[in-house]
This record gives sequence, C-alpha cells and structure tokens, in this order.
Amino acid sequence: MTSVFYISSGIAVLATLLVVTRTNIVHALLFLIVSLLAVAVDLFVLGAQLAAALEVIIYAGAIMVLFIFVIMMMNLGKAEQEANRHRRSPAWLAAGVLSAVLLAELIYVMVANPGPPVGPGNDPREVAKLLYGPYVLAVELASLLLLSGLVGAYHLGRPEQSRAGTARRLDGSPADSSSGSARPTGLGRAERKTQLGAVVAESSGHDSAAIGGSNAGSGPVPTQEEPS
Amino acid sequence: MNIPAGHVMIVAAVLLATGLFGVIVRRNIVLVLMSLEIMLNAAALAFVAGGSARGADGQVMFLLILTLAAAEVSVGLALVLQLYRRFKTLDVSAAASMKG
Amino acid sequence: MMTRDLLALGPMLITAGGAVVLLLALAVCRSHAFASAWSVLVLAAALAAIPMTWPGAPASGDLLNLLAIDSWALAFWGIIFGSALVVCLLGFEYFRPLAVQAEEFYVLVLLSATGAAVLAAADHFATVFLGLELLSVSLFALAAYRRDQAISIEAGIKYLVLAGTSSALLLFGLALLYFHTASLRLSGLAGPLLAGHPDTIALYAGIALVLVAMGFKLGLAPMHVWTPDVYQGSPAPVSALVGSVSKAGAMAFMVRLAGVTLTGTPGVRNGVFYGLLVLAIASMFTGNLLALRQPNIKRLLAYSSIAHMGYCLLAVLPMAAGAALDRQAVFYYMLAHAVSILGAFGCVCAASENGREAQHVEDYRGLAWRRPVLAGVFSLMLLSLAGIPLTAGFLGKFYVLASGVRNALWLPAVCLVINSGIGLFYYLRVLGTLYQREEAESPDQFATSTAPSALLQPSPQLLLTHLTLAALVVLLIYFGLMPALASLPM
Amino acid sequence: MLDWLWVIPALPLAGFVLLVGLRGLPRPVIALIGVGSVGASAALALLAAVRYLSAAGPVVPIRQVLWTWLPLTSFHPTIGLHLDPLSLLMMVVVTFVAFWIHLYSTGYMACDGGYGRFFAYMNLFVGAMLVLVLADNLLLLYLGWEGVGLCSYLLIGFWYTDPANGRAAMKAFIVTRVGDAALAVGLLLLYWHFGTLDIQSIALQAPHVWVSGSGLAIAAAALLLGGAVGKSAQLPLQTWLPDAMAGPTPVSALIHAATMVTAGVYLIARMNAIFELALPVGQVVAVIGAVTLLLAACSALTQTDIKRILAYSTISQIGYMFLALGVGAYSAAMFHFMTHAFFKSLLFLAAGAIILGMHHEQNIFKMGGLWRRMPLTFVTFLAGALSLAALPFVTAGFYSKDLILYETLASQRGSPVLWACGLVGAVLTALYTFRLVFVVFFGPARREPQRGGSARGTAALGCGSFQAQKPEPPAPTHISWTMTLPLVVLAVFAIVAGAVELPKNVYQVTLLSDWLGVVLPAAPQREHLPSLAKVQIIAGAASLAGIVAAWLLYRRFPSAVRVLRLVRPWRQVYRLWQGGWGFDWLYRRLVVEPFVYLARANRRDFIDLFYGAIGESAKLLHAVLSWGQTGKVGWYAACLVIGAIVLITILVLT
Repeated sequence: MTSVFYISSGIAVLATLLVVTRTNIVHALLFLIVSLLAVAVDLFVLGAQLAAALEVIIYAGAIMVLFIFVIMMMNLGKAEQEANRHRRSPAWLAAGVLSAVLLAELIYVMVANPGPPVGPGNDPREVAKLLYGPYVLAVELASLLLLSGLVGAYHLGRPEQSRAGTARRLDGSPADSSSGSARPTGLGRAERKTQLGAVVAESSGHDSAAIGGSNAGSGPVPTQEEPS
Repeated sequence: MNIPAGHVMIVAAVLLATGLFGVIVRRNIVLVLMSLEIMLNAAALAFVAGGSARGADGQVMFLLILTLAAAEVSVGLALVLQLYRRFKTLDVSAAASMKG
Repeated sequence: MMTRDLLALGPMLITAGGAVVLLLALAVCRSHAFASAWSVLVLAAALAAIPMTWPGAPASGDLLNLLAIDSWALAFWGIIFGSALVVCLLGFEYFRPLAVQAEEFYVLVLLSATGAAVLAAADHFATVFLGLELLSVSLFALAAYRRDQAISIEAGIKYLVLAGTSSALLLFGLALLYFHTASLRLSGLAGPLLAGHPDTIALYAGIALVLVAMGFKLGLAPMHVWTPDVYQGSPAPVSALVGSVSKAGAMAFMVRLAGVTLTGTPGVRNGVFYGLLVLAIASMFTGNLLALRQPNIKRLLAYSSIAHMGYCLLAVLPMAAGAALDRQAVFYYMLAHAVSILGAFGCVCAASENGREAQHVEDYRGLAWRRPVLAGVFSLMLLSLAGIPLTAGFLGKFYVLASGVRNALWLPAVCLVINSGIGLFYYLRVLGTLYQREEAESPDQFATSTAPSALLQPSPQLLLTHLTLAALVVLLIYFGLMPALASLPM
Repeated sequence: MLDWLWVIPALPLAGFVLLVGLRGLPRPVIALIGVGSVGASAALALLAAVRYLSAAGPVVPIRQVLWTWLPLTSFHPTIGLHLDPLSLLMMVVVTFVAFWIHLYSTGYMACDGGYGRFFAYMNLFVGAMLVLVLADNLLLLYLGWEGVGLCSYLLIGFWYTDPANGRAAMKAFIVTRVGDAALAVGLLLLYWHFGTLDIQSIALQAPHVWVSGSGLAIAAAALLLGGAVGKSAQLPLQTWLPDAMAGPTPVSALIHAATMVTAGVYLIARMNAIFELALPVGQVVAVIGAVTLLLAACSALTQTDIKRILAYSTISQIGYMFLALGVGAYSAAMFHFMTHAFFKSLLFLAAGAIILGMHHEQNIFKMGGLWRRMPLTFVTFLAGALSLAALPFVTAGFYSKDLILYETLASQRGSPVLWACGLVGAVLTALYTFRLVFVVFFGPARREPQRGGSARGTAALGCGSFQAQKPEPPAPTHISWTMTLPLVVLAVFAIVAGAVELPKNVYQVTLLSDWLGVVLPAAPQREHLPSLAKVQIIAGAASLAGIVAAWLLYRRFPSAVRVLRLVRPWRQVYRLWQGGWGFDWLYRRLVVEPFVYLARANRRDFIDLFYGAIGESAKLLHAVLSWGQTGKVGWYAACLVIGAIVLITILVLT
C-alpha cells in the first residue's frame, strides 16, 4: 500500500505539473483528470473510501465534464495554442520562484512538525453519521452554497436578452424596465439565437440550451426556459 | 501502513503550489479555473490526511470542499462564457482594463 | 432545546429561507418590485429578530455546535443585515432603468448576507469556510451582475479567481491546523498555542494561511490588490455590499481568530501579533497612498476602505486580553464604516444616470450647485470616512485610537494619525471638486426661491435612494453624537 | 424641574436646520420659522426664569447632562447644560432681545433676496449663543463660541456680492480668531491642570490647585482674557467691530446687543474663579476697559456714519463692562450688559428704520429734521439715546453706569484714576449720543425722507422696484408694525429695566445683585466708602454736561464745530479719532504687511522644500503602488502568494 501511495502521488504531482504547463487545453484537461484519479488513489490508500469515490465521481466526473462542455462549446483546441506562446518568459520564472518559496516554506513546516502518522481511515458510515448529526447545519449551508452558485451561474450564463434593450441603453435613453427584465419575446428569442450562434460558432452541434444546462452544473435551472 | 502523514501533507502542498503557479502564470481563463480546482483538491487531500488518524471529520470537510468546487466552477464557467462574449478571447489578460 | 436553537438561528434562518422563497416566487412570477420589497422585508425581519435572540444562546445541540451565536455575532449580524437592507433599497432604483434582469440580485444579496452572518458567528472550520464561500460565491455573480458591461465581467472574473485562490489557501491552512490539533474548532486552537504544543510551527503556518484569506476578504495589504478593480467594476450597490457586509463578516471572524490566536502569556507577543501589525501598517499606508491621486471615485473608496481596515486592525491587535473595550471599538468602527461607505456608494448610485455610473471624480465637479442636498450628503459621508468630529467615522476612529493608546501600541497608533492626515488630503480633494463651480451661475443660490428644492422634489426615479440616503445621514449623525451602541456588552 | 431646558437652545438650531434644509419656502413660512423658533425660545426662557425664581429654598444651579460624548476614555466631554442665575440672565436677555430683533427683521429684510438665508443664519447665531451661555463645560462653550464667530462671519458678509462686505466679514473673523486661539490655548491649559473642562468643577478646584497670583493662574486668566478681548472687541482687538457694520442693520443689533460681543463679558464673569486668583489680570481687564471706553468714545465723536457711531459706542460701553469686571464688580457688569442690550438693540433698530427711511443713507450729516417726519422712530431713538447717555434718575443706563462708576471707587481694586476715566467717558458718551440725536432729528432737513415712520403697517408689504441683485436691500415702502412694535417694547425696557437694581439712596432695590450674588462674588469694598449721593451727582452732572455740550456744539452754535475742525491740531486729532486711533493702520503696518512680505519672501524656502519633498515622495510612492495595480489577475494572485509568504515567515519566525 505504501508504494502505491508514493507512486500515485508521483503521478498526481507530475500530471498536475503538466496541467499547468501544457499549451493545449484539452491535453491539460486530460492531465487534470489523470491527476484527480491519482489523488483518488491516494485517498483510498488513506482509508477514505467515500472521499476517493466522490473524487472520481464528482471531481473527475461531473466537474471535469463541465470543463469539457465549455471547451467543446468554444472550440478552444487550436486557438489557445497561440495564446500560450509566452511560456518561459520572465513572468514564468518569477511565478515559479514565488510558488517554490511558498512550497519550500510549507515543506519546511511539515518537516519540522511531521505530525501524527496516518491512521486506518474511516468508514463511509461514520461520515454519514457525522453529516446528519453534528454537521447538519453545514450540510444545509452547503446546499445554500450550491444554490448561490446555481443562481449566479444562471444569471451569468443565461443567453443574451433582447438586443433592443441593449441598444436603447447604449443610446443613453432610459430603457423601458418592463421589456428590459421581462422574458424575451419571440423576436428576442430569435435574436438571442443568432447571437449565440456567434458564440457557439463551429461548436459541435450543441444548441443554446446546453449552455444553460451545463453551467448550472448542479441541477436544472428553475427558471430556465424551454429549449427552443 | 507506515506512511508518515507528513508526506501526504507534502504531496498536498506540492499540488497547492503547482496550482498557485498555474493561477499566476496561465492566461487562459479555463486553465486558471483548472488550477483553482487543483488547489482546492490539494486542500481537500490535506483534510483527509489530517483526519485519517482521527474521526471522519476530515472526510466531511472533503465533501464540503467538493460542493464549494462545484459551485465555484459553475459560476466560473458562466463567467468564461461572458468573457468570451465580451472579449472574444479566453485570455484573462484581455480583461485588464481596470488598473491604477 | 430545539426551539431555542431555532430561535438563536432565527435571523439567519429568515434570510436563508427568504432567499429560497424568493427564488420559488420568481419561478412563478417575475417582478422586480416584488423581489426588492420581499428582500427588504426579509432583512428587516432578520434585523427585528436580532433583539429577540439577544444576548445569544449558549451552544447546545447539533444545530448550534458549529456556530457561536453570542452577542458579538449578533451585533455584527445587525451590521450585516442592516447593510444588506440598504443595498437592497439602493439596488431597486439602480437596476430599474437597466436592461439586466434584476431579480436574482436580491436572492444573491440575501445569500451573501447569510454567508457573512455565518462567518461572523463561525466557531468551527466548516462554518468558517462555508460562510466565507457562501459570501464569495454570491459576490462573484453580484460583481459580474451587469453582464452588459465589460468591466463588470472583468470584476467578476478577478474576484472569482482571487477569492478561489485565497479560499484554497484558507482551506489548506485549516487542514494544517486540523492535522496538528485534531480539532476543527476555532476555540480548539487556543489550548495548543498556550500549552506549548510540539507543532507550533505548523500551527502558526496554518494560522498565517487563514490570515491570508481573511486579509484578502478585508482587503489588507498586500492582499488588497483586487479591491479597487472589484469596487470599480461591480455595480455600485454591489460595491457597497463588498464594502459593508463582506468586510463586517470577515472582521467579526478576524476578531474571533485574533482572540483565540493572540492568547499567550500576557506581555509576550507572538507571531500573530506581528503579522497583524505588519498587515495593519501596510494597509494604512498602501490604501491612503494609492488613493492620493485616484481619479475614479469608486477606486478611491476602495483604497480608502483598505486603509480603514488597517485602522480597524489597531483595535484587533490588543485582542489577546479580550478586553470588551477593544471589541466594542472594532464593532463601532465597522458600524461607522458600514454607514459611511454605504452612504458614499448610495451617493454614487444617486449621481448615476440612465445606467451610466458617475465614477469619475470629474463627474462630481460642481455637484453642490446642481444637486446641493446630494452634495451635502456626499460631503458628510466623506467627512465621516475622513474621521471629522460629529460624524460616526470620527468616533469609530477615536475608539480605535483610544484602544491602541490604552494598550500602548504606539507604532500603529502613530501610523494611524499620520495616515489620517494623508487621508484628509484626498477626501478634501473630492470635497473641493464637489463645490467647484462649473461656470458662472446665479450668485445667490441659497436665495433663489423659485428653484425647486432638491430635497422637496427629488427626481421621482430616485425617491427611494434619496430616502435611504436621508436615513443613512441620520444614522451617521446619530452614531457620531450618541455612541449608545458602542457600549453594548460584548 | 426644567427638564425641557434643552429645548431653548434647540429651537433656534432646529429653525436653522429647517431653513437650510427646506429651501424655496414662501416668505411667511420662513418668517414664521425664523421668528417663531426664537420667540418660542424666548417664551420658554421667560418661563424657565419664572420657574427658577419661584422655586422654594435657596437658589440651586440646575445641571442637565444631555449625553456624554466619547464616553469610553478618561476624557468625558459631556453635552450638558448648566442653569444658574448668571446663565439665566444671559439666556433671558439674549432670547428676549433676539426675538424682537427677529421680528423687526421680518419687516426690514422683507424685500431682500436672501430672506431664508438671513433667518437661517440669525437662528444659528442665536442658537450658538445659547449653547455658549448654557454650556456646562468649556468645550461646549467653545463650540458655541466658534459658532457665534462663524455666524458673525456669515452675517457680516451677508451681502457678499460687494467685496467690501466680504472683506469686513473676513476681518471680523480673523481678528476674533486671534482671540479664539488664545482661548483655545487657555482651555488646553485648564484641561491640562484640572483634567476636566467642566466649568463648575474647575471653579471648585481652582482655589485648591492654584495659589492666588501664581504664574499659571495668571497665564490661564490672561489667555481667557485674550479670547474675551477678541470677541468683545476690546483693545487691542477692537478694530473689527466698526467694519462689522457691513452687515444688515438687524445683524448689527444682534451682534452688539445680544449675542456676540457680550460673550467676552460673559466668559470673564463665568470664569471669575480663575480671575479671582489672578488679580493682576483683573487690573489689566480694568485698564483695558477704561482705555477702550475712552478711545472708542473719542472715535464715536468723529464718525459720520450712523452705524459706525453706534458701533464705537458699543465698544465703549463694553469697555465699561470690562472696567466693572476688572474691579471685581461682576454683577454691575452684568447689570450694564442687560441695560445695554436693551438700549443698544433699540438704537440699532431705530437707526435701521432711519436708514430705510433715508433710502440707505447712513451719513448723519445728510439727515436732519427727522423728528417731524418719523416721530415714532424719534421718540424711541430718544429713549435709547437717553439711556445710553445715562440721563440721571430716569433711565436704566444711568443706574447701571452709575453702579459701575461707584464700584470703581468703592472696590479695593478700583482707583480714582479709573473712575475719572469712566467719568470722562460718560461725558463723551452723552456728547456723541446727543450729537447724533441733534444732527439726525433736528436741524434742517437735508434730504427728503420717506414718510412712513408712523405709517401703520399694511398687510401687503410692498417692495421697492429694485431687485435682489443689488447688494443693498430694496426698501420696503411701508414700515410695518413688525418694525415699530420692537422699537416701542425695547424703548420701554431701555427706560425701566434699571428698576431691578436701584441705589439705596433712591430706593433700595438689589434684585439683580442678590440674585447674581449666588454665582458672582461681590467686589471687596474699601473701608472708607465714598458718598453714594456725591458720586451719583457727579455722574449725573457729567451726563448732563455732555448733553448740554452737544446741544451747544451741534444745535446752538454748529459753526463752532466747523471752525474747530479747521484748526490745525484739531484737524489732526479729528482724523486720528475718525480713523479709530489708527489701529487699523498700525496693524496693517505691524502685522499684515510684514506677514504678506514674509509670505512672499518665503514662497520657496527650505521648509517648503521639506514639505514639498514629503509631498513628492508621497506622489512617488503613489506612482509605484499604482503601478502595482496592473489589473492582471496573475499578478494579483502573485500578491496573494507574496502575502502568504510574508505572513508565514513572520508567524513562524517570531
């Protein structure tokens, strides 16, 4: 088990380093998934089976899928290689030094105070008992946290509203509030689609509803309109 | 099992530092968000390591961090969409109009 | 037992429940007016519930063991919910002319206030980070709320990335602390620190990382860099929220943390003390120097709030003794700061027209001759921020300074005085701009009885904003003259 | 008892807030708020006086602490009111006189463009004065003190479109600030030694802390005196008052009679405990008073502007009060303050009516024969003038001035020289007063005044055809009852107010001195008291002599004056006196010009360089830090990392 831990930790670290240095974003994402899976192995070795399972299911599963959606939607594969040409610039060196200093400090701390050895770990049942015992308030708060993320993502990810409102506002004349915040009319919806078309240009066939659905991440958006 | 827990913490620290490095140097907003995930993951790992010899509190914290990661990523990716709409790029350095 | 727990949680339950109910109601019918009125109502109810809960319940049962709902937390809940209430009031007329869908704003404000409230009462690592994150995640979306504006998106992204980074550092720090103390409780820290725990280095490293995250939220130098951009890019009511609710929650927790971690042998100052000292002095100078020639009023207010948080830390530093007077000083300072910064951003809201925010100092040139009452209110808020007597800001600063002097913290106290001088410079610069004439006008403005009085006939679109500002002015003067709230038992 | 005391100062202040806050109000509403608040305040003050005086048992000061400001520290400045006979007298006189002045102003200012602003400032003025008078601690007193100074600035420069008025306002403000600075230092000194600014506890502690005549007591008293001299326009800071005539006439009335200039007298009376410990300063006070009253009387004799004559007369009369304070006769000073408040406000208001009647003509030599045209104004003015000239046994002014003269002789601290000064002053007072009366009201009419002195007020107040842009207010075409009623009332008081304190050979009444005796010590008497009757007769004769001389010079043989003015030494003296003894010239040479020169010369000196360097370095740091605000997320995150590194280093290493 010990060697498994070290090997998987090595993989995790290596994969993570690759994540932050790759120019190709899809590659980076794949390395990130590798890193997460390796950490899941670590967690398993530490006796945290539930955590390991969740790491795979939610982190490497759900959350990474979100990233994939976005990458696919925006067709980022090629464009981003240009944007990351500036590697190995002085900025990279400086950032590397900064991170290294922080890491050195943390390692110094951990070497100076090694702390207790690793224990046998905990049964998922214990976690469950805690969650619905002393941590019940935390669970509720976590749900609020998700709710807040949901509402925020809904608001930001929602497709553009009727362009008329925007145009009027740019003129400086006060936009009519009813049309400004109301549901888009049929015309507005059509316009919305054209706008999104620009965003989703050359994307692999996802329609506009996918954006809303994928961004919410944690469930259906309550006030999201029917996909057209 | 004779892994010193300090080693787990060191692994977590390395992941954290790598994530920090990513946040600092990467310009692609999606990569920055990924780096954030790495850092959160590192913290979660540290919590589990801290709790392995004790109660299951560490795993509870892991779970809570997971919800945070989910919430943060959902808002973050929505912002990525908006960034792309406004600036037609995913380069965060494009969104640097405010300074001084 | 359960009932008492629920009662203690009352104000928080009201805001959280209010947010959920509002969300459900919005699924049925979208109405900006309803959302605004509802959130105001919810926050008012939460405020009203605070006295019923006072002076807080002792921790008991599963529901309450993560929180410490004591008089300290309740007092800050007052600031938090009151500020959120003001933000909702300001938001209504701010968003009304905009094309942005405004209803979610109120949901997010309610959620962020809940988060700040949790943070203010946090006694457990889980609630610390959940409160902080609930606050942050709501603020990401709020900062970027005006999706039609590039700078709003920019502010949202910056805040998201940096808050994410800082919360990762926080979590790592908390993990370190948990790893070495085997306790997830904040109060569990005091024992090991006092008793010469073998792993003090790790403990202090963990505390340092927690301080980074709290310093980030409070905008303390050198973690302050995000503040101006977020203040500038966010819609003005959100900037007000960041300046009041978020700061109050974080400062309440900071004092809790300081109370636990600064403990030690009396007279012996540990690393936490010096860390906070450096943060305080660096923030004072950084904030004020950055504000000196800042032409953007929102950025200027951001820089000024950096300095203000630095001032406030002066009263946090002697928290080792846990003296009630120092806690009262911090509370009063945050109260005064919240009132002033809300008022200042309220003026920014009131000065904005047709969705274009009056951000530049030049936009305010001659405001006193166009809208004298608004200019007067703005001047009052600036004077309060500058700490001129008869305003709440003066008393806040006075208490903090008294706290520093009482505890013989000469260096930061002197820095505070110097920085108040620097601060005066840029506040007066803005004040001067307010009163500069744009062109020759009728000589006796005061006497022109034909001119419609701005107070009697405010533009109808901004009635609520003006009423809110009037209430803030009353509070500002009241807190400046009668510091009754300063002697709340804490 | 008297829980509502705080309402009395609060009412005018509330009026101020209302008038400033709600602009564009119709004029009747402004008048109602402006006059009503002061009127209600005056009524309450009278009620308070009645309640206070009718209370059974010994007179006990009432203290009302409204709230404590800054309660957390060792320094407890309270916002509290203190009512004892002294402050009660001041409060009643101030509100009463101010009320009539306000009422008069509704007529006088009826056509002025800045009607609302005027009443706002006036209310603030009265409110600040009441705060000053009722304050239970020196800090609050100082607040009122500065408030009064501010209002005087605002009101003197009320017609600010004329730069001369602005200059006069500035002069008043700056000259009194010299005194204020001294007062502020004095307060610091007192706080330093007593650890409190509470007036009563200072008065209680002072004799224990300081030995009589000790250096610190003298310093404290001298600093307080500096403040008093500035506010009360005494030598050497008297120069602002004649220029303060630039304001509207009711303002002059308010400044001279009720509010501002008497603040210094009040301060010395209030802090008598300190002055009792510093007898040399008391001597200085007496000398200042005596010299001031003479100099100002001489100046008054040569002025041609009706308001300037009255202004110099005020300086002179305050000089009497200072003389009384200096010799320890505090209650005599307060007595004279009271009678002076009545007759001087009356004189100013009547002068205002004359000025209005003469279309803003203020030169007395362009007036004449007005007694026929403005009989009511004439009668009331005469009453005031008689009181000012101290017509024996009839007027209030005689009794108060006589008391001062008597005390100057009777007190151990007085001296015949001081008395002689006072006596000469009395002659001069009567002379310049009746010069004024004879020139203005008798003789040939030099210009056609408006008929209206006796006109009954009409409901509709017609205004002249001028518009508000003119610095001078357009004249009302009718003088309404609101202007005549105050004249009549004040005239009555100017004559009868002396009845509260009569010498024992006339009919012994010592209401005022008994009453004030609770708080103000009596002057130590000499062993051989001068004969009361003799002193009275001499004083009365002096007054009469002055009146007769005025009649001779200005009525009977007016050519004598003209001749006199041509004689060489007299002409010089005349010019000296007219210019207020050249103090303005002296100060310009001694203070203003060197200061301006220094300021010019110093424009680029090394101290500037030092401050410039600070400013530049701040700018540089600002630039460096601003450069750090790159707007780049990556750099911001790096700042977080730097913060983490710094904090971990600090926390772990220490």
